[in-house]
Amino acid sequence: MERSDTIWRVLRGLALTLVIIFFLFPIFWILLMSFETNEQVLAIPPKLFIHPTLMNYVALLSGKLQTAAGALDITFMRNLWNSVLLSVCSVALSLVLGVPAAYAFARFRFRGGEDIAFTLLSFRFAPPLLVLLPLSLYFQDIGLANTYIGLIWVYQLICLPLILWIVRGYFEDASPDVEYAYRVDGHSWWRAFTRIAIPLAGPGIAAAALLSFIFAWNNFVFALVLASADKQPVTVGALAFVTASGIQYGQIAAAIVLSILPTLALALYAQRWLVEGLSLGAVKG
Amino acid sequence: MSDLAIRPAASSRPWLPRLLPYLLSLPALLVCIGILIPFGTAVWYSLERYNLAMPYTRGFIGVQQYIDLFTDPAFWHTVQVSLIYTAATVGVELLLGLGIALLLRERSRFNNFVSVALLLPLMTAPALAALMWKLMTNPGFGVLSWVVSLFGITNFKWASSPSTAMLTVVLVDIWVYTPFMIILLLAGLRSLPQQPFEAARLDGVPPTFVFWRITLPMLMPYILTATLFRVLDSIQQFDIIYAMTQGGPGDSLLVFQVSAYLNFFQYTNVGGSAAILMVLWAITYALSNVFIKQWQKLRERAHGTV
Amino acid sequence: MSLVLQHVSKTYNPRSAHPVRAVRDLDLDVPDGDIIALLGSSGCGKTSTLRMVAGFEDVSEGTITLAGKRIDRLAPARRGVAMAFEGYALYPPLNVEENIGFGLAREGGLRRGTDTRKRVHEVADLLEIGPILDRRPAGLSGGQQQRASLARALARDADLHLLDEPMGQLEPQLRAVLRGRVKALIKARGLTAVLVTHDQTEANAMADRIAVMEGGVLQQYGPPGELRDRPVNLFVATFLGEPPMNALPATVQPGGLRLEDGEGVHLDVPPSALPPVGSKVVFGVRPHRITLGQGRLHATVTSNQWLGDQAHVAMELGDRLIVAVAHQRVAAAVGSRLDFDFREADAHVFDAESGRALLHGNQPA
Amino acid sequence: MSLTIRNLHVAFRRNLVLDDVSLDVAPGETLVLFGPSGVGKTVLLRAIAGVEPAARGQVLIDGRDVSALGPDRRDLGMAFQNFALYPHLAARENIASPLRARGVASAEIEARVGRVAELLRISHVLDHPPRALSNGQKQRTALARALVGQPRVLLLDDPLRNVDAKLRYEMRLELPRLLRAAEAATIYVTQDYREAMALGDRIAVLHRAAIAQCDIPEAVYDAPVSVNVARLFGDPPLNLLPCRPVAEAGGLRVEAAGLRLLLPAAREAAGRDCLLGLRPETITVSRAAGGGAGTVRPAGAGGAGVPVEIVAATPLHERMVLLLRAAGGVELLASVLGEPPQGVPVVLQADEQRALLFDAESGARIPHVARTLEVVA
Repeated sequence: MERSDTIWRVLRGLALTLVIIFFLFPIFWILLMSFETNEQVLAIPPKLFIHPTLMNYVALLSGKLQTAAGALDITFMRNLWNSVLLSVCSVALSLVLGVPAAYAFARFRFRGGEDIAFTLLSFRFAPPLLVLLPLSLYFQDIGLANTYIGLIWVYQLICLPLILWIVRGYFEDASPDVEYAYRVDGHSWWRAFTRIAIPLAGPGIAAAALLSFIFAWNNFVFALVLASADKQPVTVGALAFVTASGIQYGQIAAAIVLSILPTLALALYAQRWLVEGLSLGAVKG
Repeated sequence: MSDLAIRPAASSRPWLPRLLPYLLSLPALLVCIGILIPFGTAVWYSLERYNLAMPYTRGFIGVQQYIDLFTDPAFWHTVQVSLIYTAATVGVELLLGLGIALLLRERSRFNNFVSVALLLPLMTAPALAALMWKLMTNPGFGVLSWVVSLFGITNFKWASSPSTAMLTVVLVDIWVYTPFMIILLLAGLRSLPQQPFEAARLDGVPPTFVFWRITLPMLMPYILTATLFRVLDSIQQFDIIYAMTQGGPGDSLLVFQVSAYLNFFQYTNVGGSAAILMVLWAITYALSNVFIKQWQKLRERAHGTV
Repeated sequence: MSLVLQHVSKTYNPRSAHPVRAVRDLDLDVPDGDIIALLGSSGCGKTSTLRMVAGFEDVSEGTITLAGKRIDRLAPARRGVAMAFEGYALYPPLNVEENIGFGLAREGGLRRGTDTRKRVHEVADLLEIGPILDRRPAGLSGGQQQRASLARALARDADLHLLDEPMGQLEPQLRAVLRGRVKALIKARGLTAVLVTHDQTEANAMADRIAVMEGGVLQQYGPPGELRDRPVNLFVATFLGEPPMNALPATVQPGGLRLEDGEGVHLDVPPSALPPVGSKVVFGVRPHRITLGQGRLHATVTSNQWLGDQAHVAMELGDRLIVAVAHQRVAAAVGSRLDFDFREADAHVFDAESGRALLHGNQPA
Repeated sequence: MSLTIRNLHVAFRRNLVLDDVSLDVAPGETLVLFGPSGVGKTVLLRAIAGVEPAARGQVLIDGRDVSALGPDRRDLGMAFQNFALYPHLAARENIASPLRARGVASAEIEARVGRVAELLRISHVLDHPPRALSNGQKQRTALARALVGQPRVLLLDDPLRNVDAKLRYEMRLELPRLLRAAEAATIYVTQDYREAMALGDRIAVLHRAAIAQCDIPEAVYDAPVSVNVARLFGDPPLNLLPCRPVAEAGGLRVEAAGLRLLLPAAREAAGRDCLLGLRPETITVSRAAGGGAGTVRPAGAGGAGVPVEIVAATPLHERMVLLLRAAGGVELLASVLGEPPQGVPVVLQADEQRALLFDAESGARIPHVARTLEVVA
């Protein structure tokens, strides 16, 4: 009994170690690469211990890419800024639109309510190109092509379903009695919504906002279709950057690190909320 | 009582309670209707002969587009590639995810650390993850190329060879999305009532019997939900494949959305592209219906109303 | 088989800043063939104790012995313990019959097949769940699930049966009947059982001995009658009994007590057992032991509630309430004066500070 | 300051939860709404409060129809079973909420919250958030919030459900005084029949979406309109024995479980399938005549003693509950004072005056011809 216990424990530890290596090694490797010079990158076999250099980051931040053919101007920092702007604004708009709607779906049974909720949710699962390709033609007609406003609008396709989905779950989980008590006390429904319902769903709203920020940040195809270089976020920008920079692998690695850093940092900072949000409120109980 | 129909009672403005839910959800709906219009357009395009390079040939051709599509071997190749990709990614992710979730089931400091670490790949943009793996599989200096060479396999071309391109993108997909499976199944496992398992421990029921007769049936709704969710995502995969190989080499990775994208931008065939996407939409719509029902059932279970 | 707990303690988060001491230095001796009840409010440590005996929690200190064999380090399956869980703990994918038979087939004396079936049906009939044997737990009411869970535990031939709130979800009528039947079954098969409950009615109805716990500490352990007539402290005295014992602050005077806040009512108490004159004590008398309508004392009626088979009368004695129970209607309007009395033998005196019992009736505690 | 409910209907997905409910509660009166769980008590309370939509019917407060008003404009106080305290506000702000909604000046809010907190003995925890309160304190805070606005109607939804037994008992004695002082028309929901009898000026028994009986506690207990109502009262609950009465001089002759009783019940029930309802406290158990000297025949007990076997004896509230088995395996519960005879043959007798007879098909009680309540002082 005790011996098989020990064997089981060792096997389990071994398996989990393999799991960690598989899932963390790529991130670790890119991080290492971003601190290497090109010569170190190209060394075979790869070295684990290197003399770190910041030159890749310096090049990126200064916007001057060092290539064999001389310095090259790049827009990577601009891409980074675009990502921040697009993600923050999209999430903010989604919260304003989505939280009241989520409340309506959670608290009221009304004619067509389930259908509307289903339609909004199903956006999450529709092929994005189906909408994006015609939209790319429309946007040129109505002057929204390659504008932040156009992009933020389309980004609602990512953020809004997520916020509706998660926040609705939180509203449904909260007992309506507390709001009823507040109404019976003599307060209007609007005050019950703003003073009671929203504060109580606070953690859910935060989780939904975080998650939709990350999804907006990580999105690739929307901007690929609808934005040109000066409005592109890092996901698309990085791909263009790879093509432009040729064999400057250290700098590519540094660009990738800078691009994934914000979401990874957020993930680590708010991991508990994220996990809850990711389970979509479906499995809490 | 919370499942009872609940409407605010009438007030001095009797129209308010009836309209309130609509007023609250209207802004969100309007924004989305703006997005629904292009959807209608896409349906129309799929019934048109429409090539941006030849605008003068534009015209309504009805279902001819679909007939052409279904008789085109290239389309069936796309279907095949998409299905292989979906089956491979979701299958491996499910098995791996279930196994790892079972390993992480106990709440301990180490297990919590592992679950947090597992969030990182999931939070990496898939397009960027593809770039990372592209660097790691670079034939010149890629660490994975070096690793396989240690096993005596030289000249392993990863994504650049039609024979291994699928394997490579599937690997990236697994790296990114297995954690999603793990997190969902882990949440499911941990939300299962503990007492039946305690009872089984007390009664000395063998572990394999417990797994097959108790754990797995109890977890099945969660497995179904997570699998459906991943199938819906995987069959529409674009980011990883496009960032890694743009559908190549050759036509080896032309899944639905990549195929439609290239049809639109490379061959400017708007109508054909729309038709491919309509087929994909029909599949996902049917699946998402099943998924949302399944998900609602799960929520009701969590609330104990079933 | 007999169960012995010696110096058992349970501390959660022992290394944190706020360790939780759920059970403290518990000694408990359950003789072979006895039914005992662990009684207390939620958080008193009774569930932790039960889980330590079953093996779901480690014992922080102390030892647990069952049938002469030390079990506190054994895996749950090797302890020879059966348990009915408060949350039923039925296996959702299996039907009721499979649930009951699941742990049974493994046991030595019974072989798969007819023996198991026979035992399952016997217990199922006793608990009136015969008709639902082929149904799955999800479709059953709480009461049916609870009986299925109880049946699963009772069907086993374990050395010890743990019953955690086994009848809380049953309809009152059925509960009253099943209490009697289950007790008769346990006695007939010579089983040893530990019943965990917060319901003193259930404890009184089923247990040979009751262990009252509070704050992780065993307060008193003895037969129901002893707990009722000779509670060791004020907690046990006011915890048991429905309605609870009247407890009135009093001061020791020469030859007796003077009730405080009242009208200075003097009670004769044998001086030998009392602390020095001037000491603060608590005087107690059970509501059922107060006779109404005549006597040395009188008070103003503040409520007179007839509950169908008994009357609860609350009276204001100074600014304290004293409650009496009668088994007939009491003709006394709210606001009227009512005479009452009690026998000296039914009076209790407790130390005001420690709550320790000093006197039960005429005898020192 | 009265509350009137007229013909209230509440439906949920075509299931009628409340079917034509009408009630009247006078100012200062406490009406207990009693029934098993899931019968719609809470729904009725919520419909009165206006947080649950009523399909049809009217709610009148002081004669004013408030059916069309939102819950914020009905002037009522409500305490919820799960307390429903605002978790992000301190107890003081929780209690102050109704006053804030009415725009009462801060100084007066301070004073009124202080007064009601004093009354409910929670002054010392006013600055604590709800999570730091014990269940008893939460319940008192919720009660304080309901009382502080001096509403005309008080709705209390099983407020003692989630507090421990001792506190529940104390509140049972305390509440009548509080409610009398509040002078509001009070509806009190509970599923504990003792609580209902202790607190109610009247009890409205809800059964199958409708009010089965609404009367003073004694009447509901001793003269229930139906077998369903009768079963809800009493611990242990009453014994029900199938029988077919025969008309005889002086009443109806009923035979069940070996008992032969002559009931003073209406004769039209003769020959029909009936249920004999015997409350456990009306059954006496004594030594059989041959079992030794001193056979006791309590007054009021009718019929010859029936030999029974005591299967189990369990104490309950200073009484003994006996599980008896009569001829033919019929099981009966008796609740007796004092220790039952042991080791000797025993017989049971039942009080004919307090025996109840129900029509087996409709469940309706067959009324007694004449009935006297003995009141003992």
